[in-house]
Amino acid sequence: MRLKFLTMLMVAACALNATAARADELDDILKRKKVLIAVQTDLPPYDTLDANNQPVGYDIDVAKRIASDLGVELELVIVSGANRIPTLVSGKVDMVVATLSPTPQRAAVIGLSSPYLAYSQYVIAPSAKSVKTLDDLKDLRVGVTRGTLQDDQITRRAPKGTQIMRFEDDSSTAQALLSGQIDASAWGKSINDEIIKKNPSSNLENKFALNSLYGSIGLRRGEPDLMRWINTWIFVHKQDGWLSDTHKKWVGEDLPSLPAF
Amino acid sequence: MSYQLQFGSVLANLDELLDGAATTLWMGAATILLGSVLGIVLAILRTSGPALCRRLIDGYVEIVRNTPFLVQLFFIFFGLPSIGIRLLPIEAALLALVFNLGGYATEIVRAGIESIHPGQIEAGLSLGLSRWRIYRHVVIVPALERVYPALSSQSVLALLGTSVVSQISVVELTAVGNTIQSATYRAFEVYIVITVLYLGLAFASRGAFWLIGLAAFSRRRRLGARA
Amino acid sequence: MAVVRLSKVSKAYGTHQVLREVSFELEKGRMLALIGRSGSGKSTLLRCMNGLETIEGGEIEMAGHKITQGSVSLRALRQDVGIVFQQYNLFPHLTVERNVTLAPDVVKGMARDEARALARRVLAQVGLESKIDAYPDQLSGGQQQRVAIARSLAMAPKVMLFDEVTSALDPELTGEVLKVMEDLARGGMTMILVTHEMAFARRVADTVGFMHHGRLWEFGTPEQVMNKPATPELEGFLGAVL
Amino acid sequence: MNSRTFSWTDVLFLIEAARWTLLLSAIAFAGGGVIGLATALARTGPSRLLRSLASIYVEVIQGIPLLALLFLSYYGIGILGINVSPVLAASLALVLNAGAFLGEAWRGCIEAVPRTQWEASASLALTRPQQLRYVILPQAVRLAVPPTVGLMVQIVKATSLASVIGFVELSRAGQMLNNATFKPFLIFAVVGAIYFACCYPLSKLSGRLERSGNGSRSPVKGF
Repeated sequence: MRLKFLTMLMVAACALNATAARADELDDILKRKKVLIAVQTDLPPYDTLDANNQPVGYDIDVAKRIASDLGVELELVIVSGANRIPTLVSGKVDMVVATLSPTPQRAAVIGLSSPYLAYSQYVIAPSAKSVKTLDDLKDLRVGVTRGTLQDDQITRRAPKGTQIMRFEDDSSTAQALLSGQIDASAWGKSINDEIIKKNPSSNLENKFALNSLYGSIGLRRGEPDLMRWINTWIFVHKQDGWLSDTHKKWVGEDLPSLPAF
Repeated sequence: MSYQLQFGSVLANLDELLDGAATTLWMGAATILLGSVLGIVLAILRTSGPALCRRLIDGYVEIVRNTPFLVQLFFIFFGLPSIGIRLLPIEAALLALVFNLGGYATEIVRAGIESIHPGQIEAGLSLGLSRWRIYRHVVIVPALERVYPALSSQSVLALLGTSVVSQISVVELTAVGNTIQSATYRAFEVYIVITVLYLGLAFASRGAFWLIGLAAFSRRRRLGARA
Repeated sequence: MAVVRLSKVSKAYGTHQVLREVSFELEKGRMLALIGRSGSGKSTLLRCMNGLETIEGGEIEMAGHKITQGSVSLRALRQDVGIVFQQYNLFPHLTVERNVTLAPDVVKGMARDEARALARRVLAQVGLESKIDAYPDQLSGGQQQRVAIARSLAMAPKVMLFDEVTSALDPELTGEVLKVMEDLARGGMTMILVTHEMAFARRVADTVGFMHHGRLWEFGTPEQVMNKPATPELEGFLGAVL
Repeated sequence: MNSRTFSWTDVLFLIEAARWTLLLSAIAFAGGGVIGLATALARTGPSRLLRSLASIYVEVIQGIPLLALLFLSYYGIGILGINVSPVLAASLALVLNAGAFLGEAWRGCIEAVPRTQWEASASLALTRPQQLRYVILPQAVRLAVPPTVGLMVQIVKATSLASVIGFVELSRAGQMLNNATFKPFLIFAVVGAIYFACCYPLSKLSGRLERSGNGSRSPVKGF
């Protein structure tokens, strides 16, 4: 009993694996033979849990391929939409692969790679609600995940009178939508499709496209070597079709064409 | 990576933070008021109600005491709609908070009632007072006086516990902090400010409870001494 | 040779002066009984003598250890000066043996066997050898007080202080405790006791001190003090208690 | 991706996650116990400085919601340049929280040992550490058992908040499953039942110890 207890404490102690200020993160990753990548598990089909409750999806495949191309071990760190960036900034992971859309505000805080993902965000709401344009959101309860692009878009573009309700992670927002606690939300179309498919009884449907979005891989600022490596990696796998194949495998359609920064 | 603390962007949103603190405060006050009343009523039923009633109250208290508030909150907000009970976030939050504090308050007040010596009731009966009046003056009021410190420290915990309802989109202090954090990415600074505000609320409410206790019970003692 | 020496010992609680310049000396092997009304300062004086209370003026010397205002090294003093309390204050979680051997063990580092032999010896001295494995709450008040005396004896003190040690006992149990104390006095122990047992003080003590308003009002042999009180205060006190 | 239902595998997944809940509880209790003991000793000790520091610690921690403490710890340590996992951040916050509550409860237990026990042991020439070790603490421990077991229940429940910083314990696992299966009523009922199964025996034990008179009156604190 005592031994077991000590083991537990040691596990906790090992978690405090202080990494001192680094000169170059790419070297660090290669040296420690491990890359820490933050992913979400609550945005199917990009990221979710399989029947054995292991993280799977487009983002997870991307993370795995990055690790194998680096020739290092992969450690996935599960984050929520709201804490993706703080988790990265506070040094808990090397990068974030979690449908992170590039914005000027974000680019001021973290480094963003060229897009590795593109999708359209659609407003999702029950069929019974007539929602055709942004103006129809007036007086509706629209749920968003705090700090996500969804939050940004709805907050900036929805008409006055829209009741915006902010949740801490996408799973809470989705739960709220399915419980009827909110009238509408917005995610990538294939995410909406997934929610609709799993919950036929909720009578939800895609309403209208809110915007076209891209996804970037997020790094900490000031890591030029790692950024160059990631952009090279995206370029190579755009060319060889791996990204598109993987996208098709999870989302069921080809990856739209991706511009480079 | 060197990090410089920058409070400017956080303090620029001080108005919103104070609004959030106001919501936290009124939610806490409502919870404490309703939760205490619920606790007192259930404690009376628990000590002198019918057997079935006692059993139900025991079950309620055990559920509150042995499951986390977060799970109770999620169950009420996300779970209850599946059986047709749909509450607004603020309603679900208050229900969960009162449900939780009520359970603890029941237990605290019950312990207070049971600590009153039965001889007190007999003494009252011998004076020819009615049963309920005796119960009120000889049992309930002294019991409340006795458990007042425990009840007030539980209430302060309830006030702090309101932070958890940010998880179901109620816009109180923590939620405002989370929103500012997601806009400024100044997580550490935001939570330092939030923490200071909560500390202020906690100390202020402790002070308030102390003053209320002084006013309510010292006056009673003086009257009692005169009678 | 005086083994206890007090000179001008003073103490106050706030503005209330509890001890006013108390001075006396006591030879080795003597028994001093302090008498007086409650609140006259006799218990406080006794507690000052092993550092449980601080003094604000004067000096106390006990078995060669000096106590002055603000003195701190009490451990050496306490090894030579034992005290027995009104409420026994045994350690309820320890057996009688452990109560007795705790201090010899942890303070003096005595070996286990030696400590057990010591426990037997001092318990025999108070007539409780058979209770060596009992816990305090299994004993009567008188027995507990005798264990407390044995506990104090185990440190081989040069002076023992007794603070109203029979006041908490039923009358039928005081006798057994007083007898133990009488035996100790015969054995040559220097003792100072605060007591209300006037008959015992008169019969066994060789010195009596009368405390009044924080002053050592009268001091002398029992005959002098108790038979021929020099002051109306002592006369009044004796008239009230005898 | 096929549509998923809630199955026995998922119950197992929750139970698996509950092991993290228990591990986190154990860490919080062990760490909190060390800090709590130090706090209780400092608050009952002779040093005015330590007494003040310890009471400031208790007052401050008891005035901060655990949720805010978790966020501070999670984002705070990371910024200091140390790479913290959620388990470490959660452990730190929970240890600090548990330390304050345990320290406060244990201070009460130490103070409940009669003053005369200090005097009796002092007059036998024991040093302060000796007094604590042989006389005071053994008696305080008996008084401390029921409230300590009661606080263990609070600690187990408090670990649920570690879910908000992304630590996958029981509550977080419930949310994750919910997102994959969308059965909130059932899942939160099962999650609640697992917590109940962990906590109820402890609550009962605490109550029984208290009634058997083997201890002081314990506060029912918790949230």
